[in-house]
Amino acid sequence: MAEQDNPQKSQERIGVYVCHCGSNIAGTVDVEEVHRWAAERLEQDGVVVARDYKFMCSSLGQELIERDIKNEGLTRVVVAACSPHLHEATFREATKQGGLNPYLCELVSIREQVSWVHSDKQKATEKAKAVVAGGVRRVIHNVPLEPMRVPIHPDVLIVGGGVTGIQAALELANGGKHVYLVERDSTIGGHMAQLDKTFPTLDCSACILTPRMVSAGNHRNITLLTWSEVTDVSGYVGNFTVTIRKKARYINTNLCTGCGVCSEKCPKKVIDDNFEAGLGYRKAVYTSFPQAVPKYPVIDVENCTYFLKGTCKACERFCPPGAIDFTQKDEFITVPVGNIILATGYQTFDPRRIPQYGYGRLANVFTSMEFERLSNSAGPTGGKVVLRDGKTTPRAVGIIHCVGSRDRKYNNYCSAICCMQSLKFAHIVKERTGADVYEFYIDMRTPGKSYDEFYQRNLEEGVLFVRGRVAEVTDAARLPGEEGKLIIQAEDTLIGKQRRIPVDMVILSTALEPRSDYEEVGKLFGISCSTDGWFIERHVKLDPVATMTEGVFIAGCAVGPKDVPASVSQGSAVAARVFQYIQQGEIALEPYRATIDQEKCSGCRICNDMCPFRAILFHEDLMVSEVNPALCQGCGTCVAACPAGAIAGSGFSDEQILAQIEGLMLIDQEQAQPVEAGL
Amino acid sequence: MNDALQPEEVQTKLNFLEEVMQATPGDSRLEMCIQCGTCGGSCPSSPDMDHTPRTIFAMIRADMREAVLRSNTAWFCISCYYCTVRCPQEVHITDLMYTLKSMAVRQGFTQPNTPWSDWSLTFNEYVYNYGRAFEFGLATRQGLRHTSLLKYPGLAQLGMGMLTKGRMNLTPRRIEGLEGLQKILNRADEIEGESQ
Amino acid sequence: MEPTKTNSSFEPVIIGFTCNWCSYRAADMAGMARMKYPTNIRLIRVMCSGRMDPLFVLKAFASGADGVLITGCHPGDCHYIEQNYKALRRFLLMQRTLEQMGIEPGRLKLVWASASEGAKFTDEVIKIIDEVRLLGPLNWPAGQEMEMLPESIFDTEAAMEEEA
Amino acid sequence: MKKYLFFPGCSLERNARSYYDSIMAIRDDLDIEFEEIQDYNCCGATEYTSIHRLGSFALLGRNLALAEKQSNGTHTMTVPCSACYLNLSKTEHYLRTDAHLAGQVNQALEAGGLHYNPGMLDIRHILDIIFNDVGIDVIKSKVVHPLTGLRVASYYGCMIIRPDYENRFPDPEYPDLLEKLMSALGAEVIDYPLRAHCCSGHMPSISAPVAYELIRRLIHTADEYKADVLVTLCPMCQLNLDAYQPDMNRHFNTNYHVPILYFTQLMGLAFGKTAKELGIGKEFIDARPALSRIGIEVPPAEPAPEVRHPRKKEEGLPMPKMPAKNMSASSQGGKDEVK
Repeated sequence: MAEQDNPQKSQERIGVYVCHCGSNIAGTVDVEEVHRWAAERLEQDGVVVARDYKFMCSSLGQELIERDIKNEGLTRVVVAACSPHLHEATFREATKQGGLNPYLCELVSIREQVSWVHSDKQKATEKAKAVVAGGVRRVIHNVPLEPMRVPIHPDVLIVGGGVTGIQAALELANGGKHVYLVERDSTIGGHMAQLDKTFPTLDCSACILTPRMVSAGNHRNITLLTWSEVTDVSGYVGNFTVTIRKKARYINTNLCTGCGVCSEKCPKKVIDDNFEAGLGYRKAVYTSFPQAVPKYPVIDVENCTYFLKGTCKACERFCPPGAIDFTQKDEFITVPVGNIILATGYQTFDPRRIPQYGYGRLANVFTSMEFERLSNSAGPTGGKVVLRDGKTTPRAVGIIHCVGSRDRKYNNYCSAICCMQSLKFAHIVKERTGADVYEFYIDMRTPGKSYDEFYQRNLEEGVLFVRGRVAEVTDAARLPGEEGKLIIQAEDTLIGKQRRIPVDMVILSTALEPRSDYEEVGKLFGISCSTDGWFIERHVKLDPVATMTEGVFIAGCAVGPKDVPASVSQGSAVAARVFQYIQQGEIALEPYRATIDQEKCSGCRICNDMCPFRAILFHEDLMVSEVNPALCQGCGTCVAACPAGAIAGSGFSDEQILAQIEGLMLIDQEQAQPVEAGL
Repeated sequence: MNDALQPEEVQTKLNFLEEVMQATPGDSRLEMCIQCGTCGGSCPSSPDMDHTPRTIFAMIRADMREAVLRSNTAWFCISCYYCTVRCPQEVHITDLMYTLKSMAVRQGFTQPNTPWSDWSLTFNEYVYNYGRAFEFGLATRQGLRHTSLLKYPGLAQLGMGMLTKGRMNLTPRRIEGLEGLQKILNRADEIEGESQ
Repeated sequence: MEPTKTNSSFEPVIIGFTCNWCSYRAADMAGMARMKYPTNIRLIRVMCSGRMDPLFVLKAFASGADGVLITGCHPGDCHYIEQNYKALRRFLLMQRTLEQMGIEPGRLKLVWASASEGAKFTDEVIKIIDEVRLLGPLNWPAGQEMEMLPESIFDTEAAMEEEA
Repeated sequence: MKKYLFFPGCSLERNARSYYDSIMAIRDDLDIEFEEIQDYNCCGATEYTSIHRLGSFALLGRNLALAEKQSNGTHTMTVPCSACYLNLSKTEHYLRTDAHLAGQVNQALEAGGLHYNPGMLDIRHILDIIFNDVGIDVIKSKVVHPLTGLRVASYYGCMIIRPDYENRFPDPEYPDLLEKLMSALGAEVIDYPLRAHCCSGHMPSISAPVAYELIRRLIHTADEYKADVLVTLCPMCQLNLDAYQPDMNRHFNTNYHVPILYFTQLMGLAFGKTAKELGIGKEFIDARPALSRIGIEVPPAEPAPEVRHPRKKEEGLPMPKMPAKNMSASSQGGKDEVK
């Protein structure tokens, strides 16, 4: 019966290539059976070559296609492998190398949509056959297309002014490209500016970061937009239009000298939940820290007495250049950029979610970020490691790893930095207080240059390691020596016994988490996030800073937990990746566009209002509609809407899709009537 | 064909880990244990166990059936469920302890006359014979058999106190539908026997 | 135990349409996360759910499919601004038309799935397979020619205009 | 008047009679009505399931089937005993989520002419009903003798909040329902750190020394925090902490005296019921000396003064903020302060 649908043998000469992808596909799909079936069963459809190969995306795999086009005279190519989002470009290029128009190649997914989501090998093989048949039937109707070329705007938007964003900005700016560096906070620097030391070399974090911050702040190719947020993104790769909200600082930055008198005179003291991690205070008009870039303060309207009660204005009275401006309003600016880099970083896990660790209830339980500020010489205690009373030096300290990481109730993943961070804390506590330090870990993970050596150093320094995830921290003493202490209860798994270790201070090495607004950010920039909330790379290994959305790139902890060296590497990598685009000057876009056959057009104008890009215009004189290809984005809605069938959509034509549906159902007809099919 | 084990036989014979998991209701996730020790650290009676729960899970993986089923670990579980709610891998630890107890009894690994297995068996006997728990009978039988009243003289006093304060009955109460209950319990044991 | 009402050996075939930007990526995501669903569904990629022509649905049923799943970006998230709303309107009309033709509306479903919703995609695939399995095979004259269908079926756009 | 199915459990018949009596004494004030399950059987505590897996589900399945038969419009069954509560809700949970198990259990129930349709019943602890259905506002409005001056440690034990199959309680580690309830009665609430630790369960019968140590911890910390009384919501917790307290004292050569009452008994007192109708006096550790302070001579109710934050404000480093729904350390009595 299937034959009756296609009484004539197809004129095309089609090559079918089934990829094993190692065992990724071949483990679940009988690839040999698929190519054998395609050769026999789809011969009528024009299949003249059908092969399977270990890795079709390898150069040898690609050469296979090129060679067959030349030697076998193929006119169409179908590759059954991974998702088109991964390797469509690869196989089109191979097709082009073989001498065919690249759009005569069709990639159908039997990995993401077959082998990885199914486990029954026989059924998966049958489905793979259906998918291949769909591709073959479809490709017959493919027509040669030429990609559209659009120029790339050389300016770049970087969102996030942490160490990753700064690195990327400097790389691009030093290379002569103009960068808009947008930072939500009042200063750039990110989390790294809060840290005391960086492992494993123990360089002072501020000492290595602040020169970079200053360079970024002064660079003539960098437009620094702090206290600002991106509110809208439109356009596409090469031609984005970005709207940025510059929040009111209430400071005239043209006049402000950054002298700090306003903060000094401000009578309102506020707990600094942001930079000081809640462990110190700031004023209602403040700069987060002395080396902040830019140096301009901001007024916190939620706490400023003037904004709350209408009086005070102490800052205004004392400001030498008269830079305080209570009338300032948010300002919106729009900039054109060609590429966007998201380096929006992470937030730390809130350990109140694990009540048995007592954070917030037991005074001397600290988070890792609190300890960073506590040990920082510019922090609230001037770097003295003391208990929350502000004066007592602890004699015993327990450090708990994996707080909020590696736990199905919170985050499944390993936060990657906590082991090294905890070792750093242990070293600092030892060095500054001589206290006994206990590290409670599940597994010690120190892969990195000189990282394990740092572990060794801690061992030498007498840090006591207990392999066991802490069960609870309590102040309920029950044994001698526990009175007035915090007791850490855990199984020491290496001796198989429960232990209770009394300490004065507990530090929770809290997990790194995606920013709570990751979903909105992902939506705003049109990129996707993993179920955990990290942005997804185009390819996790081979293209780790690009995304599936052309022109939008990601780097640093927004992609997943990372330490400083890894973040900086990604900052450089993403800059190089963007450079490549800018230097090309233009980019090829998929030539998927709608066209109207004016002969068939009845002038009903239904399509006119369908198009959100206003790409369809109506010729009043001729009473027909026409598509402007420069504005058309290729969604195909008008194609489906045209009652006269006068609109054609290239790349996804009715013929292609209808043929693909037929192809997908071919195998069922065969099973229903195997004899009649007359194989 | 040689005498080597046939592949099907290899496949059908469950190892101890699989056997324990199969005998536990729902998905116990035992195979997911990462040996972190949260259970052993949280357990109120782990100091008195032969092995901490974490160790027991390692031993199950090592196929140490007899050592696992002879140990007192499961019997010392008080069902406080701290381990279950704290386990980062969401292993159903308390449920697994119930499984180990019943496996130990069924496979004959409990030493007779230990206070722990006797307690369960006596308790269940009353439930089966009366449909209700019977504190007086339980306490006296358990007390006579296992508790040195010389060592804990207060226990006798406690029993008297329970009686005088009217908090304990001298005779068990039998439910009206006992016959039906026994039929239900017998049938349940039969079904379980068939499926094993 | 009560015997099940349907023939348990019946395995429906579902044709799924996915949009290039969200739901196809959700399907990719499900694969990358190695989520599992039955093999009964076969997917076709279109650039946008707005591309969905009623013709495609009828073609799928006529070619032997027992169900059709249309998926797209969430309302408000459309890569093409608002075309998925058009898909929604078209879908509602198509369901009504199918019902008139004696096809259970449950055989055609519209589901939103963003690129990160591999799990949701998986759930929805499993759901429609189960639901269509309960409905049983669609006994449409096999290989029915499209030309035999009443002209009015394709006229959803005019109907949409009226509705709007 | 809201009606609930009521599953008392074996303990409430004798050993925890005062729990039963106090619940019945306050039900009119709370405007609730109970329909008691007839001829229920023992839930099997932690023992039946230790030996018989399917048998234990069938044992509980019988109770569920009886309750379903009696349901008559209401599908909420309230349970005062934590062990019964856990066992019944666990069984409901597994029967609802595991069709194979449900089939086997119903096969067994058939032998006794019974059948249970999983999902038919909502199993809820009495604390959940009082806190969520009745609500703090109603409770406050019924208080005629505020428990002003009585330092109360609230103790949950385990099985009500863990593993909490239906997610009815917000926190398996550090809940605060009882604290809110006690403070509504006018009592002085203690930030009792061991509120969710284990009472020793069946350990007194298996290994007395292990039990004594677990009981000691709880009593010791309650004593440290100068609790006048420790309230509980589970017959087993009450029994272990109360009846075994003298033995524990003898074992460790200590002299603790922490009376253990049911939270419903304190509610009854605040609602103006007599000690006798609430079953007060049946406890081993006499609660009367502590309660005499809030007897007839109780001074007229006045709002309790705010407890000062234990840390002096201006020195030292700020404490992390706690979300509003939880009680922060500052709102509850600490170890070192007695008003």
